[in-house]
Amino acid sequence: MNNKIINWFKFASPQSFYPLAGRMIPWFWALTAIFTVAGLWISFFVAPTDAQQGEGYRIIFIHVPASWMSMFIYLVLAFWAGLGLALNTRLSGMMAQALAPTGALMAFLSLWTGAFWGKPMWGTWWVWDARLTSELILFFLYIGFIALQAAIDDPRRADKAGAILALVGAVNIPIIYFSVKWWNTLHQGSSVNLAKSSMAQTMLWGMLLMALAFWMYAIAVALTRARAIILERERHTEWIKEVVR
Amino acid sequence: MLAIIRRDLLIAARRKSEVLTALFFFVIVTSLFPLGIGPEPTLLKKIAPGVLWVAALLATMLGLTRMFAPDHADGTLEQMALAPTPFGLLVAGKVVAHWLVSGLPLVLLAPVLGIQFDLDAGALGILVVALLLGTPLLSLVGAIGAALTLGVRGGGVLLSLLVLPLYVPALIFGAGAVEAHISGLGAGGHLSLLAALLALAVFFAPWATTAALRIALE
Amino acid sequence: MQWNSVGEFFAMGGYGLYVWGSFGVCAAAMVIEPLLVSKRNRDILSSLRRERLADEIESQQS
Amino acid sequence: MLTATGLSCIRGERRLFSGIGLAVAPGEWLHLQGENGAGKTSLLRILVGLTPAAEGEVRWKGESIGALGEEFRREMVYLGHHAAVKEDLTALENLQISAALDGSDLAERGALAALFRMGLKGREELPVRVLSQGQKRRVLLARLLARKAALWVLDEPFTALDVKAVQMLSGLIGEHVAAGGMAVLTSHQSMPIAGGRVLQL
Repeated sequence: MNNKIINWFKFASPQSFYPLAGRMIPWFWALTAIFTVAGLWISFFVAPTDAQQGEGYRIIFIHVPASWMSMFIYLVLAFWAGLGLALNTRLSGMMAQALAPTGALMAFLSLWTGAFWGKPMWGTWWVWDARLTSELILFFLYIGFIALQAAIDDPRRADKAGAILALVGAVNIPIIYFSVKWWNTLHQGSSVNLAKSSMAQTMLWGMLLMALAFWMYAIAVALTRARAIILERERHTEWIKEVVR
Repeated sequence: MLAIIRRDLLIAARRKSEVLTALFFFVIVTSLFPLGIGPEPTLLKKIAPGVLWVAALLATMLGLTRMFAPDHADGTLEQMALAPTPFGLLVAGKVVAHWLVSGLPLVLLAPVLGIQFDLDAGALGILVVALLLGTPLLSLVGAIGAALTLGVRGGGVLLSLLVLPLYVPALIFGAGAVEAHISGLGAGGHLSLLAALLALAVFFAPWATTAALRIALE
Repeated sequence: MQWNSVGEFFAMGGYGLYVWGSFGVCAAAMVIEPLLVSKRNRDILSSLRRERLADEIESQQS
Repeated sequence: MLTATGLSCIRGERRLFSGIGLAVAPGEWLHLQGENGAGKTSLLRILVGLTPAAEGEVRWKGESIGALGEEFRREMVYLGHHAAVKEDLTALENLQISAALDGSDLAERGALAALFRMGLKGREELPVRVLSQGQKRRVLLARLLARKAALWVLDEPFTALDVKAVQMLSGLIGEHVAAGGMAVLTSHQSMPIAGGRVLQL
């Protein structure tokens, strides 16, 4: 048992994580490529034309995975942040920092594809739909996190402050989502239920494969960024000098 | 805790201009809307809750930057962190003082401004209750942001970026309560949700604020 | 297979702008982000190498 | 008894110091010396528990100060670089309020006595804003008299003080140490107070 804990802490040190991440990254890129090809194949060639939305619905194959990932990444980020506060490990803060831009990108893609889907379906680029609005606020939360970390010079302080913000945000996301949903139903807005149109089995497969592709992509990018952050922050330590050798 | 409330109120009383600025901001912003939109009473009545709430939200934001910054600058905050009294209590006291200085006046002033928008007595009553529940929530959540941005480059702008998204639920339920009353749906649901959020914030916000302040003092 | 020609595929049943607008931006973002990240990685690595080189030169001179 | 072992401090990417150990027993005081930027203030802030040490531990009467929390803070006074007074309040209000924040009730009589001893007679009703730097410093130092604490941690206590005030303050520290108190302070001056030891950073 004791041995196990030591092992965990060993991998939680930037020094041993750096080469480990380096070995894992190509695999995640390979998985990303495989899932992307399979997902795109299903999205464009296997999935049939939708009865109501024609070919326009195919945006779902990236819109939904992007939305899922944007929320999932925030949860992972908050998890790392909480771990960093509780155990005071250096790696946690670096991971949280590495995930944030990718999460923000996912939120942005979700908004962008949502707008491009909304225009032909609802006739307008933007509706104050509960999901889109919450996604927008999630995007703001990401931006706030990145801005706060960028504004603090001392990396350890930046990590801790960011961690508190991430945790506060994680508590708030469900509250924000339900309040926006409540507000939306009250206003009888154009809450078009997207998922309701009888989802074919193939569509579900396509979405799942694309979600896996996004997932692998996010891991690969976040690990690469984490490696860069490790190098930047630990540049004065001895082991880094060995790495460059 | 009472001591810190008394202290902050005393300081606010010696610096009346800061308190009054936020209040006048509230008055002016709400008065600008009819000028920008037109004097159509039904339209004004419809937008009144939203306008009053957004203005109240921005007015509390004005005071947030000065919640901890002066104490941080003159070193009294670090004395508080080292006092034998639990730091969390002192922080909670500061939040209460902030609300008394910048939240409560808004609550008292709101009905007067509501009349500008042709709200009836019932709606004004709901507005006051909603603000009474909502403004402490704004102070509590805002305190977290104020603590996180303490001594940070460009703290003021950053503060609004961090805090405003977190204000969304308060805005929705607060303005929604008045709207629901006007449209005859009853404001009970909104108000009780607002109260639930307030209870949650009372529980968690001082903790998060204290943790953030300790980081800022390191 | 529901596409009879390449043109039909790109037209997306009249939704071409929206479908390709979404997929295109998504693909562009997912190409640019890794490029930016690996540039960041290369930058810090080359700066570290330079630092090392400077150290070596210094130690040779002394 | 304040002890510290193996303290190190990292600021940004720079390691200020490492492996610092110290011990202060009742009736002793410690004079921290070092160049500008050597980390004197950082060490004091670690000792009082404001900054967590990167490595090492600080103990008070054998227990870690983190675990003791308020119990430790009750027996300790820290006066830092800052004036730590509110400009808009009077000297008397400042002293009484800081006592109230510490959870003790300071009667007007005691507060006035402390201010008078600090040479602030006739200034107690003025807002601190109009006082000079040295006088502000004295308002802060009056806390040492107003609050009974076993350990005094003072960061550059003599800055902005005139010759008379420096003498009075070193006399005060001497009395405190002679009565079995402890003190840790940084200063660029050397002081003839009994029971002192020097730690060079």
